[in-house]
Amino acid sequence: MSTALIEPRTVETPNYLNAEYGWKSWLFTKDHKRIAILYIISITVMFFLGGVFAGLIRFELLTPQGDLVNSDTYNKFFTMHGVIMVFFFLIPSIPATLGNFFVPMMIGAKDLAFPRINLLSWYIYVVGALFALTAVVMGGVDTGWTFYTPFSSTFSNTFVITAACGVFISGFSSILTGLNFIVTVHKMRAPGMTWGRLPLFVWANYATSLIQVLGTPVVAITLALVGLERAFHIGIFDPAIGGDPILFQHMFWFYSHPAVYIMILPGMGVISELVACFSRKAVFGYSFVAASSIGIAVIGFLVWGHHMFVTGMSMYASLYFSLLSMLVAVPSAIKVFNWTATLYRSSISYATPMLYAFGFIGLFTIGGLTGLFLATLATDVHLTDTYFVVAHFHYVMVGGMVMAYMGGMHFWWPKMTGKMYPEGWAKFSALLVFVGFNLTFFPQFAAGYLGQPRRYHAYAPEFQVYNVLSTAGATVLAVGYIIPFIYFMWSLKYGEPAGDNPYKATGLEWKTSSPPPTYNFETPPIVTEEAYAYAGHGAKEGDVV
Amino acid sequence: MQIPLLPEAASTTAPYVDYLYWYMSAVTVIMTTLIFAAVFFFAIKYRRRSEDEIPQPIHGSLKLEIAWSVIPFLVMLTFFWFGAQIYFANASPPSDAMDVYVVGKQWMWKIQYPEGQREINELHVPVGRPVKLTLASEDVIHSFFVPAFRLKHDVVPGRYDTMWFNATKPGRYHLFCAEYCGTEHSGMVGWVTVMSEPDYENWLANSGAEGTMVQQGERLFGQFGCSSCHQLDQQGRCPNLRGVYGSRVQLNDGKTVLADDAYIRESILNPNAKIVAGYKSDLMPAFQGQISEEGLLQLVVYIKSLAINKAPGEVAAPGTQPARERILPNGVKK
Amino acid sequence: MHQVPSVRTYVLVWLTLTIMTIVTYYVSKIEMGEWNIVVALLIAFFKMMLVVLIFMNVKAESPLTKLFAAAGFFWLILLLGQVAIDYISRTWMPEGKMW
Amino acid sequence: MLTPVTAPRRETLSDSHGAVAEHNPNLRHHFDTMEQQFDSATLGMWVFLLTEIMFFGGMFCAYMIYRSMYPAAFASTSAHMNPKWGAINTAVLIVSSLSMALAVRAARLGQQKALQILLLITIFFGLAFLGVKAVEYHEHWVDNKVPLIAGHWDYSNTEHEPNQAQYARQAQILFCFYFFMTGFHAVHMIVGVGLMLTIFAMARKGKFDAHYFTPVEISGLYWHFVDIVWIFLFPLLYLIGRTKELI
Repeated sequence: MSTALIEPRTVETPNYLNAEYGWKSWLFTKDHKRIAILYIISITVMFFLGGVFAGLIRFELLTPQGDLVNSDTYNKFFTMHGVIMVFFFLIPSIPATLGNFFVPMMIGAKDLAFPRINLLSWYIYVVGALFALTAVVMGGVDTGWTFYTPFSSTFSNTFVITAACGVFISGFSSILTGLNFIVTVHKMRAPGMTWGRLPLFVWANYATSLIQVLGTPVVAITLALVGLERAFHIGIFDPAIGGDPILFQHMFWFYSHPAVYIMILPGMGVISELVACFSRKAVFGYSFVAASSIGIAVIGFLVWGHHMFVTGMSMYASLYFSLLSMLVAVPSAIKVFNWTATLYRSSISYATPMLYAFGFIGLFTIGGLTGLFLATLATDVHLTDTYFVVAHFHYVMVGGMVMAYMGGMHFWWPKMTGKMYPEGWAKFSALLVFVGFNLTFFPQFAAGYLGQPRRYHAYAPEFQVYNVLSTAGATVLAVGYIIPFIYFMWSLKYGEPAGDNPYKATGLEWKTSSPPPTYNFETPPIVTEEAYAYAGHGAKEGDVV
Repeated sequence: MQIPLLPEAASTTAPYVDYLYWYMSAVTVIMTTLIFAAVFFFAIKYRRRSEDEIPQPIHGSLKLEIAWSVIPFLVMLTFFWFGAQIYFANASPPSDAMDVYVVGKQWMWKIQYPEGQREINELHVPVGRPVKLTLASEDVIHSFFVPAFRLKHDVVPGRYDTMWFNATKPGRYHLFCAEYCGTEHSGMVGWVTVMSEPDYENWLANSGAEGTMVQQGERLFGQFGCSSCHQLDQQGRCPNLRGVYGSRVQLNDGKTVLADDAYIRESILNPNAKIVAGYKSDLMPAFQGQISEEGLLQLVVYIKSLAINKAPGEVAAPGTQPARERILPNGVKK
Repeated sequence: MHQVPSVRTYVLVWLTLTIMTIVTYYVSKIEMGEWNIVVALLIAFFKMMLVVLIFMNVKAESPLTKLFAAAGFFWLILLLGQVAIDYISRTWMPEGKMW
Repeated sequence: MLTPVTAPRRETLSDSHGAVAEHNPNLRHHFDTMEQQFDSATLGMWVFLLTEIMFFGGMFCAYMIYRSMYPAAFASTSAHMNPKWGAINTAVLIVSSLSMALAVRAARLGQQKALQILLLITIFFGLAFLGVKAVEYHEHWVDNKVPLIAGHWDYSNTEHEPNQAQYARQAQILFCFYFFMTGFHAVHMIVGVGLMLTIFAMARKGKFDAHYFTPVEISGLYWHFVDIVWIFLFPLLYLIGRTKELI
């Protein structure tokens, strides 16, 4: 990908891609846009690797007997799938790529506040990923991505320390990205870019950054303690000397529940941009959507206990966490309703990014509502650790987050590369993703309520019908992901020149050339209007809000 | 082919969980349909008809925002309320529940009955009688999951967990380990057989048992040399254990502790952790790593049986637990 | 752009910190039961506030810096407090009723 | 590679913002003013300290739980810590914090000589702290109170501690905490000393003046933070159960 990008072609206006050539100009770049491209390449690699593991899992589960691979191998498959997808794809996905590229542009800055730290965070990510890949190559990890003690600390015979190191290290990449965004949004906004004018994508990334900065260190120290416990054969979670494995779960989920919001919030930000652009209308209830991002970030820290209702945690703690988990659904609901309301009396285009946005709204609604089953005490007792949970979080992570990522990639591809993707193929693959996704994961809700536990290599025969459907869907889904990869590559060379603003979108990133120049703007922008002022400069300040 | 939708509902809890599930599913379907319908309707009605079309901006509505925050939250509170009711109803077993002891071990369930029967990956229970499971783990975290009962509880090493159910329908139901526990996690499955009362009595009678759990515990009590110090009729070098279970024990640091299953377990594994007032540390060897969880449970059951004023070894009637009132206060040291 | 505290202020703070260290050392020998830890943590908290406000000069910093400094402790309390909820109430046995 | 030389185009940018177009070679290309750059760096350091709070916070959380679960065991193990060393180290760190604060002050006032001397004092006390820590670790090693290393753990009853064996298991948890917490703290101290050496080298080269002292300022914040962590570690690890003879 990078080689294609750096090839000199026709005479172009100076931009960040043709400013310098050669691998050094990429590996030592401090341009946030180039770093974003580096991130896109690396997370794409990780995504397809994680996807391969997903495919292997699905093919194993085609039959109930567990006859494709043995159980150890299967356990490593789902662990590596989880570790790679969560820590090396979903967490960095939107913030480190689209966020890295567009947050500075959207606020009218020349770069992030700390360009060198930005590059450093990419290197840290790569080192972390290399650790994870080393664990894969050496023979894999079989603890599940949750690393529950005492299995991970004492009983597993696999490369837990290597994998935990990878997660620990990549955590710092995530922290540094968050740190950079927070400072950038506070200190680097262009004149006139008040908080009330920030695009909602920036708000969402800001909220995400708060979680990254406040949550990640806790999981880092927790995994460090597990690693130390394994290395020294003694530690603080070992029940044999009075340690409490449930404490590990508290500390793990203190981060890992909010981490879900690290994954979904930037996706919500993308959807706000898409909905506004392709309906040519300011997002309904801007301040509520913005505030709900911050709300999710804060309340997200108060609900982790709903992962632990059956662990023997105190009943009253369960009560507390269940109640607050209901609360966190409110800001998510606000967003969905506001996006839908934005469509009212608007001018809707069916461009590919908008199709992904439609898909997101629907699938995220399902994902969010099924989350309530897992926040409610009695139903969670039955459903936790079954395929219902698997279906639920894939609806949020894949149906939500990956849909948003794909939508965002299509939306900003012309800006990033100066080329259009082929619209027909793009629409077709958006449809494939939607259909394939639902076929893959909807049956899992049923299998879950029926009682199929997750992380099972072999399962009772009555669950087979759902698993066959699911595997069939996964095949469609895989095709739906490979097609965009191909046509994106193709468009780099053969795509139509995009022009500066192919969608007639508002937002500072569209006011500069495509691809943008090295310091983003020829003249520094001065902001005089609200975000999404599609009706022109005369747009009044919020009527009600 | 028949496509199953719901697992059997075979416990008193199951129908309630199902009602709640259907209620929540209905809300989910309604909400999702509304959102999908609105999106589709708007997408078609307000599709872009010309490239220069600029719709009038609508900035928002405070009333709407409040409505769609508060109303869903109230609906969610009903979920919370019903869910919590069922959850708390399942919190503590009724006092007449019969005891069954379960040990999770990589990768099997070991089950023992107070009457002494032992099984692996099979649990037999009578219909219509509350059953209390005491769960222990030999190694990692497991989770005892019976979909037909809609119940599950993690089995955490280093402690006793309990769960209880009341089966309503005879039959054979899946037993799964729901918490990932290593290589053969998916092989850690078994069956719960719910039988009518006479069938169950019949099964009990015909399943060989080397004595009741109390007797097995008593045997271990001798084997490990416990009885040489813990004498039951007079005060030996160590505390007399008669009547200890269920009482509050005075410790040497001035605190008291309730002598429950967990306390007895800890005192066997790590006798120095909580020392009875008037005794020295290091009198008793630590049995950490020397007794299996099953053996521990037998010892606990044996010591429990000593709480009731009966000769040691006599079978406690199934389901009778030492009622707290019958224990002498501070029955440790006389 | 920022006011610079005098050397005198810094030395006074240092003196207070050192005295508090001596105090906490000796006060830990006085039997106060559960209050020992409370007093020790109060002294530590007081010392921390001195370092944060004067040495780190948060007193003279912008509200934004103050907000971020406070947020750190707020989130720490979220972590400690909510984990504590579980451990404090773990032995409370509900008798089949919610309240 | 990024060149710190400001391109002409960017100069006009700063001007158009009406900012002070004082040409400072330390102004990075993407900032408009020195003030913006300084504020960003300070805010960045504070955000980093947030993550540090949560990093140590995870350990404090686990500590809190275990201490409340096993108070007597913690009191017993604390008897093997030497509060004198702990107190001395606290004092050492406080002195280093003072010299650091004064160093930042000197940097702000542009007093280069004073800055260098104060940095050296800070480094000296930082190293003194690590030295004392090493002595303590050595004492624990000799005393066989290192559960992390096989063969270096002995918690049986002694003449001095006739009843400690009862806590042998849970004592390992506290000692794990002790080594992990002080170990992570020591790592932060080592990083801090390295940071100070870098700042000192920069000061020697005359990188700072009254308009540019951002690195001094933000390293100072880091140093004080590490000090604060120790202010809490000291009572939590050393000052438990000193009031009575252990039972």
